[in-house]
Amino acid sequence: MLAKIHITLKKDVLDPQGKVIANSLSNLGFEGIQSVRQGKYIEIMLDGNDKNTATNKLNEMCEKLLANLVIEDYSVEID
Amino acid sequence: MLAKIHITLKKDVLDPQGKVIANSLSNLGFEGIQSVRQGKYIEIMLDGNDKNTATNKLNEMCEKLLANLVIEDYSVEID
Amino acid sequence: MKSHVIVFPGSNCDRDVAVAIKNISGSTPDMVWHKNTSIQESDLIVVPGGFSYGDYLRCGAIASTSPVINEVINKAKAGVPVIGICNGFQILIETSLLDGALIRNKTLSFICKDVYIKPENSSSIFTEYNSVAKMPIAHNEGNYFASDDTLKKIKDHDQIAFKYCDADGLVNEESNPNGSLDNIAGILNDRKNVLGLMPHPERAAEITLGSDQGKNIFEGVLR
Amino acid sequence: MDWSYNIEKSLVESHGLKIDEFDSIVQGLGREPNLTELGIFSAMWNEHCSYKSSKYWLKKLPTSGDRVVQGPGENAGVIDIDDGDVAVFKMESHNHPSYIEPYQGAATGVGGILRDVFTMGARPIANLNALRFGDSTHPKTKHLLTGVVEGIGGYGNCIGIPTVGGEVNFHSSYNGNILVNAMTVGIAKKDKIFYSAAAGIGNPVVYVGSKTGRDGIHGATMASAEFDDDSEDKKPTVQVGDPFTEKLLLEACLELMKEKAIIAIQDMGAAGLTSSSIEMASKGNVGLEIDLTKVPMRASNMTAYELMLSESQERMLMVLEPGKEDMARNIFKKWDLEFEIIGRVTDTKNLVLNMHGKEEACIPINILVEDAPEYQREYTVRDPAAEYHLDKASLNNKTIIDDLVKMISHPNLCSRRWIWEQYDHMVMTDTLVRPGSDAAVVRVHGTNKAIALSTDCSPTYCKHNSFEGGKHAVVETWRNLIASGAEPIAITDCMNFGNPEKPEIMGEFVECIRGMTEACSVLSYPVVSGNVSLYNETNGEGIYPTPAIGGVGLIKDIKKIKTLALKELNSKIYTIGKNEGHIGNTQFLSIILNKEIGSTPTINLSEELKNGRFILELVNQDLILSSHDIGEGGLLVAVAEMAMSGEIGASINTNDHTYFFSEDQSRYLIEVSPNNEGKINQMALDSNIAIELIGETIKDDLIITDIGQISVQNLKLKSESWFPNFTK
Ligand SMILES: Nc1ncnc2c1ncn2[C@@H]1O[C@H](COP(=O)(O)OP(=O)(O)O)[C@@H](O)[C@H]1O
Ligand SMILES: [Mg+2]
Repeated sequence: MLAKIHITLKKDVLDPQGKVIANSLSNLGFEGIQSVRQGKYIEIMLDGNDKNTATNKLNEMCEKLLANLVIEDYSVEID
Repeated sequence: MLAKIHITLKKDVLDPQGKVIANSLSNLGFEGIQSVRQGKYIEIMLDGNDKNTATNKLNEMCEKLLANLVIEDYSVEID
Repeated sequence: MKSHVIVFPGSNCDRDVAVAIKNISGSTPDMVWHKNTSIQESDLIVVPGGFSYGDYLRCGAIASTSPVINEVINKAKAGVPVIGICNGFQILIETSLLDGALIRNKTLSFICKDVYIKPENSSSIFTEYNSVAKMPIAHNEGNYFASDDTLKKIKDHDQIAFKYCDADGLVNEESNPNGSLDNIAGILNDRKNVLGLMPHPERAAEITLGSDQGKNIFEGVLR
Repeated sequence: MDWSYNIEKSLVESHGLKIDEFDSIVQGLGREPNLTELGIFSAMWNEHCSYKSSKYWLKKLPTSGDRVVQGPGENAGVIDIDDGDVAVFKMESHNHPSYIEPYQGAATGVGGILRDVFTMGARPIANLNALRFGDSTHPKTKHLLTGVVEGIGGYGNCIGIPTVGGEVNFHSSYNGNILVNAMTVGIAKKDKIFYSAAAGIGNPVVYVGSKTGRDGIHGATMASAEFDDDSEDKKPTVQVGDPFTEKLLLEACLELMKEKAIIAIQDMGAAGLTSSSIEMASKGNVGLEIDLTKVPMRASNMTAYELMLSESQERMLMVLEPGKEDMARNIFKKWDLEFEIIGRVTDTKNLVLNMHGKEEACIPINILVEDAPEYQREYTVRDPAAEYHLDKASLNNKTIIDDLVKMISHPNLCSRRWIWEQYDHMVMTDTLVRPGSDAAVVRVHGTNKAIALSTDCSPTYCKHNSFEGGKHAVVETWRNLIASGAEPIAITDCMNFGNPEKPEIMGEFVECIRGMTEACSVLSYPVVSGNVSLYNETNGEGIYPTPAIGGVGLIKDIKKIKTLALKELNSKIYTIGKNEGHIGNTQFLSIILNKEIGSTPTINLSEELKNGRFILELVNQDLILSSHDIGEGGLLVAVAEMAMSGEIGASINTNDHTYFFSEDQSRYLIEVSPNNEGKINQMALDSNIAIELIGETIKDDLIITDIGQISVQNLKLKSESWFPNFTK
């Protein structure tokens, strides 16, 4: 099973990277960019095929290790 | 328009982060993890509402800046 | 003897390398702001270390789109010696002047310490005066990676400039600080006038700092 | 008592204000404050900004001296280091934020202290840190340690200022309250120092740096509150550090400082725009009028309250010479930074805030500052712990080598290499002595002089005798500077304590200050800056008293630098200072016998001064090869450190546990080449200095006659493996 995890910064948290990327995209001549936010994308290949169990397990992984819940949100999806 | 960009390491490129995450997950007692790959997830808020033009523009952003095509693949999607 | 040091927002070894060049060659390099689009006649262009644009997105990626970069590429193609040190190496990689990629250290941590490197290629102006040399590294992303094809190409063309080794010059797993493929610490372009390396020769250019063996990398150009 | 105000009582309480404090706000204003004003009072009157519990005592510290250019009261202290150069330095805590989010908490701690230093016109040249974590067996310790170290490195490495030293301890008293203290040292010209007093009625007030978001609103209030079990759920918006922007801000500020344009400058630290604007106005005895609509904002619909209390990082406030606005704007634009004129200096002595044409606040500055509460809190002083004597019969000399190995492998004494290798400690190419010696030594760029830096404190010493512990913290830095060949000049401090409303905790504070005062006076080693962090408690459990000290010394000629590494074979090793066998409250007891017991060693300050001066005299006459102070762990640990650092062995005369592991004070080890022995012994005799030959240097092994031996390589392996193994 392939699990796809998105980790993004919470809404009001500063994203220094996003800010710099937005600036350099405009410097490169791209117009109409309102904002850029950078997050992480993690793919995990898992044994088994029970999506429910896997989802629980993946949520737990996010809480325990993958996401920093003080500043980040996460979402889990399984192909 | 909200554009979502995924940047992932090409298949044969080493991913030290993914490897360490996989190890730490097993150390935490999670079983059945075959592999972990870490990539980037970028959200760009764009003016306008023409998806086609936007997609072209976003592809160009990826080629020019957001992805390093020597080691990374990218995909673009618009909500 | 005229040299140039490129300065990006976030460069932080620009002064260090300028001081080293001044001490070695006697003449002070010109500092070139990244927004400049031309560089005067030059005997050496240095892309210094640091954290250009905070290393955000990917180390070196944003700097590699700076206005000055086209001029660096032009000069490099015209045969002017160019050295990229640490973040400068990452930038040159992002411009495609040099092959391969620099990914996260296998330890996943920043590493600042002395290492030993030895020249692999002996014919380039950067490597001709070198033997095993002690100098510091200080980076997060110095793990050199290249596809099999690319690796074969740089080997076939004698483009590996330096490899990490131990004090006796032995290249082995223990002396590889960051997981680099084949212990690669620095590479050259095909023409051998562009060098990128992760170790900081400018931090080893004065015996008071612990080593002056970094000077040798500049000798061939600055002499 | 009845609540007779219109404003909700709970609102006042949730702003950390006591009822009598609120009464005096109402009295001062002649009315009830609105929400924005309440927020401002709350920020200004909390412990972190007002020093209300500590001010009275801090005034007792010696703060003047021949070389003091600026003592406490400005953003950082300033000392004269000759030739028109000054060193500018300060230490600051970021304890609570680092506990909640170790990476960002530590990173923004570094960012904050850097701004304190470059605000004054100095280019930062070195960072240090003083860290305390809970017991290594506590489940959070590993996460906090790795996060904090990564955060400090993440910020310092990126901005390109070397992190050259620090200290770290583990003790269960920090299980719920870690300490992250960061110190920055910068260099400026004596006639180009910038201060924070606003002046010139009508002059523009300018905001520069990053935009303001909803980061860390109420951070300062949080920093003054005890934790309880829900603190982690409260999760205020944590500040995220942006070292790249700070680098731009540093370069832009230094560039503007070359012009005659800045009248006053103040970084926005704790309580952001509130404390910076009020401090500038108060120091200049003027008023400020600010149009909050002009403040560059990152988030939409921000309120006056949020704008005033946001702790977004990488921002500064300045008062400019009129007419210099455009020139200044161009500099900040060049560096891609925000630049806005947000207000002007007024003669009203009020802080007036407008937004969208509406007055959001009007507060007389003096009510906020001079009328801020100040307490002489009750305190009780505990009796110092009683002496402890070893039962010598129970110890066998044959275990001394094993005990040494256990000690140098213990988290509190082992090598910190794992930490400092994550810090760029060499950037700027002036680090002459890297981490791992007694003090770090950083050259003043382009000269042959250098400054030596060390941070220290022994919390167990402070806990069991706060007076001697306070003395010790100061003296330990002094000794480290001396051992490096530096003339100690001045210190900064970071006073980390528990809840000052508890008389025993307040007593610890008072006694530490008293000890520091005595040490600083006798050693002519004044305090020029500092910081206080109180309420470091979780569920009523306070930390050990931790007055972290950062010492700065001057080395006039870099040829005189000394390190602790053994240098040559066949040289002699001597101790300087009396070996009296004080074993109470030592690392030996705690690590080997698992006992925290006994009295803190006492320091005879005149002895201290005499021995230190003697070492400096030996250094000046080029009579010694290396030197090291004998600190925690005692003599044998100190010898082992010299051996490991120099990768040279030593053969030491036999003796017992008490001799090898006691922590008598005012002692040093020196390595001497045989042809200087006679001279040194004579000098010691003449100056009445205790000196004792204890052994000599040899190849490869550390040998204790008749007791045993171990190879230096093996010692090193043991000493360097604890951190990597623990954090794996
Ligand atoms: N947190 C830290 N960051 C950087 N260097 C550190 C840190 N902790 C300790 N060090 C370095 O390790 C060495 C030993 O520290 P310490 O045991 O406190 O020395 P001492 O007992 O002589 O004061 C010093 O060089 C010190 O600067
Ligand atoms: Mg010491």
